[in-house]
Amino acid sequence: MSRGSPRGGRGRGRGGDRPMVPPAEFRSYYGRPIVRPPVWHHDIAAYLFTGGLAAGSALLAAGGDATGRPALRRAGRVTALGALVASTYFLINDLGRPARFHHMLRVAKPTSPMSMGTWILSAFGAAAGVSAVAEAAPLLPGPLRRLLPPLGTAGQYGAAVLAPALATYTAVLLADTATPSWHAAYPELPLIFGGSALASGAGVGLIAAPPSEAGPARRMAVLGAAFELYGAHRVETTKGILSEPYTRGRAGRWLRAGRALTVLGVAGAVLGRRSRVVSALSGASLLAASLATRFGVFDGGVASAADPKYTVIPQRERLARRAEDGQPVRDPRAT
Amino acid sequence: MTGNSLYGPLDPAPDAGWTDAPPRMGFFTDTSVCIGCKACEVACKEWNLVPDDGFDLLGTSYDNTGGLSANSWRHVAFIEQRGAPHGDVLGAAAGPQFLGMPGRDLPGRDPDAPRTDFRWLMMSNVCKHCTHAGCLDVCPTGSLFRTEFGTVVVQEDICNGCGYCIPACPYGVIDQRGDDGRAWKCTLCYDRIGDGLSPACATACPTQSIQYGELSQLRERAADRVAHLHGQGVGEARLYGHDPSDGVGGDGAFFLLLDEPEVYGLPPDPIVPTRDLPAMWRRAGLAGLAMAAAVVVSFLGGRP
Amino acid sequence: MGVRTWIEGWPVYRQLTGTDPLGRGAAAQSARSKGLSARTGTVDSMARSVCPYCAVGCGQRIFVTDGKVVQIEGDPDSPISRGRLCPKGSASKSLVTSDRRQTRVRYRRPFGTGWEDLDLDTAMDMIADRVLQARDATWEDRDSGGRPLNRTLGIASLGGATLDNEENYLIKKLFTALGAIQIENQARI
Amino acid sequence: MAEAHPVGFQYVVEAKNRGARVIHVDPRFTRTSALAHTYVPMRAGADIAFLGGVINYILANEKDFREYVVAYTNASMIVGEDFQDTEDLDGLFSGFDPDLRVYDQSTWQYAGQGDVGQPEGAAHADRETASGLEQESHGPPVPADVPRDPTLQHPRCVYQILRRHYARYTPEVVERVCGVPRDQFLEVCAAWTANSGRERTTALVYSVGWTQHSVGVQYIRAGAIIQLLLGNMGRPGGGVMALRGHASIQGSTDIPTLFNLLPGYLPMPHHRQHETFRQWVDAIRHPEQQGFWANAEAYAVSLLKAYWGDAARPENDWGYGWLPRLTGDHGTYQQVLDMIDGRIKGYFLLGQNPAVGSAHGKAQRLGMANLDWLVVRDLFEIESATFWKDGPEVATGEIVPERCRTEVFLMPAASHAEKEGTFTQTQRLLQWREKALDPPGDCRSELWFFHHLGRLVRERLAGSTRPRDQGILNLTWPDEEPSGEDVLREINGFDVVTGEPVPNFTALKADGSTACGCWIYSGVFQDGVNQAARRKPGSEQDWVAREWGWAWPSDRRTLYNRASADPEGRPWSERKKYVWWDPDAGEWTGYDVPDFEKNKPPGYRPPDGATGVEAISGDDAFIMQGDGKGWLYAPSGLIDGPLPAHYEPAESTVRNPLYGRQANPTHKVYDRADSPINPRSAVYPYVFTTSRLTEHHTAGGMSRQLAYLSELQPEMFVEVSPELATERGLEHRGWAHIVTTRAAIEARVMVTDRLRPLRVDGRVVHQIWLPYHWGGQGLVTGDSANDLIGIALDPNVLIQESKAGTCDIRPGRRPTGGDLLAYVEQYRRRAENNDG
Repeated sequence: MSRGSPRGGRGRGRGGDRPMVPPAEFRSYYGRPIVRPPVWHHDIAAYLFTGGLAAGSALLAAGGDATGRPALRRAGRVTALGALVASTYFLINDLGRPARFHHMLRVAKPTSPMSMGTWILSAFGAAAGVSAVAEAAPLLPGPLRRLLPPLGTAGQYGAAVLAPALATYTAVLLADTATPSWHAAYPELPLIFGGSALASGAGVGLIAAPPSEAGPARRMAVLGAAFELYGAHRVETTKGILSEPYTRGRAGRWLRAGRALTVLGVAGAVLGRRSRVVSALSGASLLAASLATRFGVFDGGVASAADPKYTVIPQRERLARRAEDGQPVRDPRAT
Repeated sequence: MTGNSLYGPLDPAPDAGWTDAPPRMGFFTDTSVCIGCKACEVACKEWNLVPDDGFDLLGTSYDNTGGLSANSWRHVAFIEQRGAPHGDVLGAAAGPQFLGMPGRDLPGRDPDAPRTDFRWLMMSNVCKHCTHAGCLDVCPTGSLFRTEFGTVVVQEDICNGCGYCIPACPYGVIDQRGDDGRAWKCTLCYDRIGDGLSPACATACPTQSIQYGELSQLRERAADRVAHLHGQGVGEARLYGHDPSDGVGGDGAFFLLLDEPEVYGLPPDPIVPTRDLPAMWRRAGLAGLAMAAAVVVSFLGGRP
Repeated sequence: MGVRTWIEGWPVYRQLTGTDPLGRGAAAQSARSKGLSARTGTVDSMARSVCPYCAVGCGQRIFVTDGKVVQIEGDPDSPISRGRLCPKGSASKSLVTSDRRQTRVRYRRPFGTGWEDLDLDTAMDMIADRVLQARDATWEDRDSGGRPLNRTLGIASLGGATLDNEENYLIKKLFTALGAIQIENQARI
Repeated sequence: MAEAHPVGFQYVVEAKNRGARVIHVDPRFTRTSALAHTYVPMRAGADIAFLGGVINYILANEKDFREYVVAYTNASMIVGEDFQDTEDLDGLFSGFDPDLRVYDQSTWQYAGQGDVGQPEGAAHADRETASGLEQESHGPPVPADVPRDPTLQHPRCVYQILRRHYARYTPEVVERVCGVPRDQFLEVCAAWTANSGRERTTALVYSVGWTQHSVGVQYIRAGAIIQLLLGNMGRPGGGVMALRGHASIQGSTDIPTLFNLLPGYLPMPHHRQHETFRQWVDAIRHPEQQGFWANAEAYAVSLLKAYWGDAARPENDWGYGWLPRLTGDHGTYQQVLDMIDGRIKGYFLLGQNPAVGSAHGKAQRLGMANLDWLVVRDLFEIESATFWKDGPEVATGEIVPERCRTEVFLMPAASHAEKEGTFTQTQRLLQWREKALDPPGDCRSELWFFHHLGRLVRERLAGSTRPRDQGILNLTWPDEEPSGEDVLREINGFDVVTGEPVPNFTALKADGSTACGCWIYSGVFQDGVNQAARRKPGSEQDWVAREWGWAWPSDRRTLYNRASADPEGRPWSERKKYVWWDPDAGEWTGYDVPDFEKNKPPGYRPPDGATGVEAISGDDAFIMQGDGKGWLYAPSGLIDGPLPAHYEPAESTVRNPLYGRQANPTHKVYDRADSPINPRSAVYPYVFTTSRLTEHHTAGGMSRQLAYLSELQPEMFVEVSPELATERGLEHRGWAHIVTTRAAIEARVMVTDRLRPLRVDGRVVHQIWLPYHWGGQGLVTGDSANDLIGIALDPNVLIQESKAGTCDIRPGRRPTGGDLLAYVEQYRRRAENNDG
């Protein structure tokens, strides 16, 4: 039986001992967490955003280039590189031993989303880097000026091919943990993150491109937002008690803000298509929405790990279900 | 590598490429004889040169360690308990558990009514050295690796402190050391067992609550012990983490408990997150395809 | 190190070519890990000792390398402790190697407000002088009835339960010969 | 036991796994209770009532092991006609002197021995000199040849006296006095008796908190009576086992750094009782007494030869004249009060920390602040070395550094790893420690320190002709620093001509041909081999493991093991065989060294007039007792009575429900204003007791300095029941302070069900528990529980009552500075005026 706050702080009044009404009865060890909340700082939440932004931008660049929209291409390429650099910074900054960043390339582990992600990011980085540098070709001396554009194009398409992986592997990265609300959300998280990446890429397009080129960005915004909103709705409503952390506290505020900004951004993108200013604001709104969504998902997971009820109750329910189904309490299941 | 590489019963060392692996080694921690002396905590620190964990009176019975952490690789839990343990699967009607913060409303406050049902449970917790170890699976550097003994070890010369292992552990064991940045946990004294010695904690344990040995033998011994205790009327004795068909493929360090796992701070039904990894990758792939399709539609579709 | 060795040492290469394609075991082992061994196996000397805390008398093995205690653990040969130690006994290495240990003589002069340094030999001389002064100042030859007393009540001592028998023997012998009788230890407490 | 001796507890766990039943009786639920089958909470200080109840149960139900009791105890002995019991005198035995508050023990003697009474004043001198301690190795003197009634029917036989004495200790009385429910008490009695007899034995284990009572010796006597009645002494799996708390506290009692003893429990001479060598020796050996003590002259002469070598000659009584003399109580508490009074100039502290570890901490520190000089030898900068700069009295203004004259030498000591030598552990086993490395810096062993101190003193006195200096100048004291083994050889004893080690104490001579530093340790260097250094692995030996270390006396692992066989020398049962008579070989044999003359047959009966060893009968299993019997009733040797009787602790919250006498009538207090005792008053309504935590050691000098131990129990705390917390408004993890007439200390509150209120004599008694490990130095610091405790001493051994006291507890921190003194004073005044 949990009795609310496990440990009285110093100088707490009598009222502090009064148990809160627990949502469900469960037992725990002095209310201490069972799984450990991630030690990551918001660097990682920011990385989720910048990684998605890089992916969305790369797709934007490729689409723009392929359909003859140079502004989208340019903005996409530059943003992809910028977001990638930011991503790398966030990733390294969050390491306990930043000087050992290169150890990430020691192994290539399919069981580790972070290992896979590192390889994806590396390949993406190379491709996006080349394609962004190629934008500067006109400023460069002769041979480079001639050589770079085709390389840039190749890099651009290479990056675009990798972009969906870059955008969605982070969802697997979060889901492949014991953090209850992350793991429970694994079917939807990739869709949310993919959608969010598209929306943020679209946001870049809306900011950077003239209305004449911005049509695809608007459509990307609508589709991305649809993925994101649908996924988030599922996560917030179908995970039983594990949906709760996404609707409460800081995570709930982030996600609500993200939803509002998404709706605002999409509405602006669709309705304000003739105004460069409205479009740019809509783009900014979409970028902010993407950021808020990632922070919300991040915080929701952290909150679910910090309270043992999110570990104990679902596991107890699972055991009870198995017992009801007459299955052995442990069901061996091969992959 | 076999079909059960991610989930299900498995001998993990051969699966991890150890061709002539010795028998799998592990811990059996029998809490029915634990006296809560904490020799395991100290012996571990003396051998592994683990820093102290701070000087805080936690008020959680005699537990001032709090839990396993980067600086505590063994942790002795203390549970002061009145009322008989309940076997309910859900634990919904579990008996009152004294949390160290007595309210004013606990029953039986009448000094004329002797308390005969009081229990003080103690349990030395440790890394489980899972057959399917979430921490190991997700480690991006190969710092965490499966040893030839089937144990799971962080290589301090490799770890770059990415922190991914920490939320990946279904038991909340592995942790980052703040001033050091790297992840730390029990190594099952990899350096000692390689030389045929027992781990420091098991060596010190005065009552043999912590037993080290070949996992297969420990499992047999544990089963006998449970039967023995049941014969002595200790019906609440049960094993935890011994079953190779559980959610982590069985623990390399398993326990005999006298109450439900969550009472000791253990998850009642842990599952390695990686069990669902193939499904996750599939979902990610679908989402990626959806993204690509969305981009194609966006660029090739008509003007909205 | 040649490129070839470097490549072959690269775990990804070992994953691709060895028995551990998932990179979770043999392929990921570092050279340091491969070379690990128990430090008790490489010591200069090992002394067989007894725990200094309570009176159970658990056997200890004290491992020394380069003049430093590198490990103290239970002696499995002891029929008393069978190799086991409690938390205090397990902390013996910290006790012996603690940097909080006092390793220099400290001196506080009368009415002083802080410690001063003092040479060990000087301290011994000063203590010997003070013992004799106190003894002479308080010497009692006989009681009021003329019976011998042959003693001093000016000197007292407390301690012994943590010391060796041989030490207690010398302490009692010396103090008795000096006529000091107020010699006590924890057994009175 | 699990709490303070975890490694020893492995055997309890093992026994439990094999089916043994474990019962734990303690005021507080501990780690031991957690593993016991039955936990019995009881009121601190009521143990004799509980044990007396068990004795009554045994006798009333005739559950005693009769054959054993008749053969090996003094149950059948007939006591003199003048003896009167507490039953007759409302809590007093006959012979009480109300002025001196001691007994004339003459009337306690066996019948026909009345004239063997004590000289006048002897009992008082015995109390002052804690003579009870001498009996650690042997019983007090009684003559042999006592009238007996083997049918145990004689009204004055010990058995019947015991019956009458304990008849009032009924289960109802036990419940009333101890707060133990009747049913639970009877459950313990039934289990204890059912598990004793031919086939089974029960072990009684106490930690030495039992000694820390104003009736401490009688606690242990009561336990011993039960074990004798049930036939559990001298047998495997039986016994009364004292779990001592320091690595060589047994050794420091055997080779005593104690004021009243010389090595091997020989008494320090008393100026009146032992004026001459002959008086001294005869007082030890009692010429007509039976048993090994008859050879005491050999032990005494050999000690003097060890001390003074060639200078010890028959014509100077072996140097007896150089021995200093006692005139009364020179114990540690008397010393402290003398320090306060300025009578003591210099003080050595050798690995001991009285500022935290001794009762009445304030007196300890004020005493040290009034010395000329203080030498502290320790591993760390302990509280006893720093009282002058940061002790609690500095905070209250009672010690001002600039006005404190004590000169302090803090001499760093060598650790156990940095020196060789023997510890004697709690079962009398000597174990040799090898030296692992040299001590760092100025750190030195006590062996080094005292050798050189002696050398320096002798150099300064060289050539002196003053009589007072001859003892020290003639002392055998080598110029070179001796090794530990050199000293151990001297302790073992040797032939003064050949220098060969003696094989054991029976080889010691009274003619000056042998020297021996401690007769009971004789044999530790048998065959010139350091027997204490034997280390044959336990796994290669049987369960007695005789080839590991060396036990005194003569390597006997279980004392009085003759009792493991029946009077005819046959094992009581196959299951419990240990030592037995082999008629074919004509010798005692078994797993252990027989604690008996090897070739004396069970049927041997001494000739008339025999004395000494010859007088020991073939069935006198308790060979060191004057009559060869285990004493249910002690006709002499105890200051406070021949039988344990329940008295309340010196500080108690209840009236003694059993007798008109409230506390032990003979217990010792120092009647002075700075050594007060709480009156029974509503101002101090609660009982408190103290003990150890697994994670710390004594005064904390060896644990609060270490991070790995400090983190495990980082703060001083006080345990209270939820009921008391409610009554006093105490918050879990909040602060509280505890007050006695001597001090107020603060601690964090641990509210726990492990403490519970008891119903005693119709009202609720709340008990409080405190660990005593904290002080002002170290990684973790806190107030010292010993500051609360008063100086009320057991009369037999002068050990303080620190396991039962009265106090008040209040929420919040204590006052500081001068306010603290006023606060405690105000409590004292309220108690005096009794306006609780």
